[in-house]
Amino acid sequence: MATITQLENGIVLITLAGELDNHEANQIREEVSTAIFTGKTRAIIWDLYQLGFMDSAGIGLILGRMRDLVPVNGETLILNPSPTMQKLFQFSGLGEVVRICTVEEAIDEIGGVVHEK
Amino acid sequence: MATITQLENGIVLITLAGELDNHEANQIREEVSTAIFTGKTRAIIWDLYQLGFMDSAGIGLILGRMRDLVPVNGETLILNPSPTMQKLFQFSGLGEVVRICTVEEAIDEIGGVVHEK
Amino acid sequence: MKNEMTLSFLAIEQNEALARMALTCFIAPLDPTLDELSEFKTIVSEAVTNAIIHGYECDGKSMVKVHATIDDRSVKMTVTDEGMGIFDIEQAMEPMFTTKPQMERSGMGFTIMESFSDGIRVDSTLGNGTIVTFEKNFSPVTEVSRMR
Amino acid sequence: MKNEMTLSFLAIEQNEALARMALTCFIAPLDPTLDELSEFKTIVSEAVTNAIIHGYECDGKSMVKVHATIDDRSVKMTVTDEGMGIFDIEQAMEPMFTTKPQMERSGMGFTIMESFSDGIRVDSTLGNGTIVTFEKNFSPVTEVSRMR
Ligand SMILES: Nc1ncnc2c1ncn2[C@@H]1O[C@H](COP(=O)(O)OP(=O)(O)O)[C@@H](O)[C@H]1O
Ligand SMILES: Nc1ncnc2c1ncn2[C@@H]1O[C@H](COP(=O)(O)OP(=O)(O)O)[C@@H](O)[C@H]1O
Repeated sequence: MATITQLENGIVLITLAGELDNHEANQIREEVSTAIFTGKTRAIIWDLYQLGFMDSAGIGLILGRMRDLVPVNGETLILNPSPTMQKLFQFSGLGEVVRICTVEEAIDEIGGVVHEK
Repeated sequence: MATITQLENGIVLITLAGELDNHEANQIREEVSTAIFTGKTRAIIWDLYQLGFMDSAGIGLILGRMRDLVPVNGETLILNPSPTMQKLFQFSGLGEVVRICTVEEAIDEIGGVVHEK
Repeated sequence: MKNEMTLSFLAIEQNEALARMALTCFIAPLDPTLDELSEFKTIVSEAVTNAIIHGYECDGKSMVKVHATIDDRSVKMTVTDEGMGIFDIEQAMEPMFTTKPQMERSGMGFTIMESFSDGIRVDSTLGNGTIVTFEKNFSPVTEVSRMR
Repeated sequence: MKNEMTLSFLAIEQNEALARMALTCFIAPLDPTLDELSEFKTIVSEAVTNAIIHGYECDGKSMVKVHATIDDRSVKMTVTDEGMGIFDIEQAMEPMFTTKPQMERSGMGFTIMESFSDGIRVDSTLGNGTIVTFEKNFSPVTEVSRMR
């Protein structure tokens, strides 16, 4: 399950929950893509804190969205993966965009405005 | 999993959790039996509130313990089964000892002393 | 929807939980009600336990087989063992009849399987094994009847 | 302990979760650490997904087969399809290599399977199918390393 939130400054927050396998990736791909092409997205934050499982289909989904952002030179941050997911990101060369931090800290890093809820 | 508590007045409280199938019944039978033969048990309260699943092995376990109490003319109450478990008790002629109530109310019915925790 | 699976496993008691889990997961896409789900789980548990403890007497080397299909909102399932078979099927299906009272079996297995399914059929040959076939129909999904 | 199971299911994507669940439940008695469990689950997921989407192209009528055994604290598993087979196994196992980039496959499946297992072997014949065999050893149970 993906919960997509459009934040200020062209930042899209995607909060994943449940199990992200090939089946699930194919279920949510369109929704995620559409959200990114709506408005001027310049950064995506993936929050995996509530995600129970992910396999290489998740890598494919995230890499695909990074490609979507190439034309605008957009940024991607991946927050709070489990130790096993973290290994998948390492293997795939995504280790550098992984952060163990809050969404607010990630927004701060990207250079957006943090709004109080 | 069975948590066994010796209450006052010869009442034994057995709180079940998890899944009570044939395998689990065989795992806990001895412990439950031993508890009943320790001290002068005159009544057993089975609390199923936290039990996620039960099949006919649970019926066998409870009927077996009712037999243990026959010599002392002991009482049995079964508390808070799920709707599906309740059907199993109906089928097996145990409908009359099923109660939807708190442990305190059950103790009261049996005629024990309710102690504040 | 249509789906099909077969699960085989060694005749040991630990695998009762495996069978319940796998079959529960198999029918999950039908979005059953809580009661339908627990009734189905109970059927699986009774049939699989019988194959393990009666069919094979927990020999730990023979295999129990569960085959299941989903056709729209109807699930068909067969539980097969190649174990000792049933002497008298009619008698075996009577409530309270059991050949293992010393193991505290209640003899309610078949009664429960009959009550919780929409059709059960038992084929058995002494010395050759037993096949129990079920059908269970799941109610149509409506907004109010589901937990989601 | 010793145990054995076989699970077969239709080549549809929904069954990826079924396979993970069944195999997770199968190894649960080994009391694996959280990391061991999620690595094992990932291996299962990668191999089964490959059989469904590459082997059979999700045809919804062929069967994927998973066979697993437990011997003490070692699990052996084979995932078999009788689908299209792999053209060049060595190339297929390279990180980032995929024949389905249009489906956003990352080409990391085999790399992950290799990293998370203690031995993998791939047998494949074009037009005849693929058998992937794994071994994974689970650490001895110690008081401190478990969540219970
Ligand atoms: N798969 C089987 N193989 C051999 N005998 C069986 C099998 N299933 C059931 N039976 C016989 O039928 C009897 C009744 O079964 P059941 O109603 O499930 O009650 P229980 O399992 O409590 O004995 C069993 O005691 C056994 O003798
Ligand atoms: N069971 C299979 N049947 C046919 N081809 C396969 C199978 N498994 C893997 N392959 C081939 O190997 C390639 C690499 O597999 P993998 O590393 O898992 O990456 P991905 O699944 O992301 O493509 C696949 O793209 C496919 O061409």
